[in-house]
Amino acid sequence: MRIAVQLEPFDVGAEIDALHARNPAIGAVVSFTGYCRDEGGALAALELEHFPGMAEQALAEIAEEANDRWPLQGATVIHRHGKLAPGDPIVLVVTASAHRRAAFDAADFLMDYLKTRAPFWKKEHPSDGTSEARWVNAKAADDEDAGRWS
Amino acid sequence: MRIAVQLEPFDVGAEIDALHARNPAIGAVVSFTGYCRDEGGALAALELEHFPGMAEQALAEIAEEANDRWPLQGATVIHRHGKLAPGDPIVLVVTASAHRRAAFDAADFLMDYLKTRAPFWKKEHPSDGTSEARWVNAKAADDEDAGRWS
Amino acid sequence: MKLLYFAWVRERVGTAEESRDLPGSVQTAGELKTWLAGIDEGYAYAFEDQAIIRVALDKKLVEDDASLADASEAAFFPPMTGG
Amino acid sequence: MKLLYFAWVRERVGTAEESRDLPGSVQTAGELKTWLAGIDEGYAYAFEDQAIIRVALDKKLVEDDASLADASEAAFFPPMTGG
Repeated sequence: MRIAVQLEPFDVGAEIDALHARNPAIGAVVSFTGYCRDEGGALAALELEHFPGMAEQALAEIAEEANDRWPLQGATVIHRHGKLAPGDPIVLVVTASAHRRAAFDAADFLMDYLKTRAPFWKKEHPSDGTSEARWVNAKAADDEDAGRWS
Repeated sequence: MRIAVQLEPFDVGAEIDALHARNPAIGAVVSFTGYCRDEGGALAALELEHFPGMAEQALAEIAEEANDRWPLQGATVIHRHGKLAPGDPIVLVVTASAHRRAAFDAADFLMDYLKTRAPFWKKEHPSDGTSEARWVNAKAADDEDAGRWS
Repeated sequence: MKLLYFAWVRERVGTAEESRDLPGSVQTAGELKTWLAGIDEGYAYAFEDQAIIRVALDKKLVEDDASLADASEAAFFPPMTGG
Repeated sequence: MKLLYFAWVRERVGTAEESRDLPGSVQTAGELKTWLAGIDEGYAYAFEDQAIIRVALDKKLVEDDASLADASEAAFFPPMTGG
């Protein structure tokens, strides 16, 4: 399990290669990369606040739970914080397993759980320069997605 | 849609970056990489036969179908042929969408359909050096997986 | 007790971190929310919809009925919006 | 008609590609399988379980009742095992 909470961007290809590491028991690697969208031009920047210490701990717990539920050969979860621009990568989840079903489901689960359980908060800075920055509201759909796994 | 059938390895990170291409409408990119396993040391090599012309066409049709079913910003499907060693990458699917659900489902669908509809056949070369190479049998589970989407 | 606030809870209370002596009557995470809501207008605004405010004791998410007995730090924040 | 064979179908018939004149009675993909099965022992072995052999006419997967009328090429192969 590799868990990181960082300001810097991450290298998706390097993370996938590092997780696979030519381990010949791995048949399937799934990655999910979440990017900052520009909301049709309305967004200038996204600010990501986090709870240092708890964020790493929450991501590690979620990864452990995925590891208990599926036969994984490994998993990587990286979440950025700080100020991001449209097009910037925000979050990366990579899962490795012998078979594709476990790798897909574990990555899907990690993203659903991370959205509702990891202490990160997004604030949107609009591009019109006049309206105030505003905190993103949690979506009921995210709670429903997380509920799929219980 | 980028479709390729090739002997050469592919670069997962470069393919993901090329598909995202800092398009600020994309919020989610999912990749699936399938690798050659060594089956606990029993496998020396995997030979992948394909039907040239039809393979590319079948992958393009499957990608079009994914594009019709989900709101994708793009998709990449690369399948290798020829002789592969344990640890080598075989197949890559990458999907991009505004939201994670569409990207996950489309990648999952592409893999399920590709397994049962793209003209590739695997032959396993055992590592014991005496037993004969043998064709991999199609799995009933793969047909069931493909049936999930109809 | 060490108290931490994040996102709009932090903005409304006007501080990210503080230390407060709690009255003996405040025994649970939920009671602490109610007590904080009475401090001033900013706290009242931050905790106006107490049910949606999440609490972590020593960096572990807890429910409102969790006991504060063994906790040295309580953090308050809105529902998470990461990922 | 141009005929192509792949994987163990190719190995059993002993060729990857050939051209054959079909009798007028062979009108569908399924009838072509039956006719090929009668050529010799290798073809009989390749088509011993006709139902599982897949057919593509001009590189499109078809069912056994598909007409050969407009096809210039027929390909025969086992269930796919790619991915």
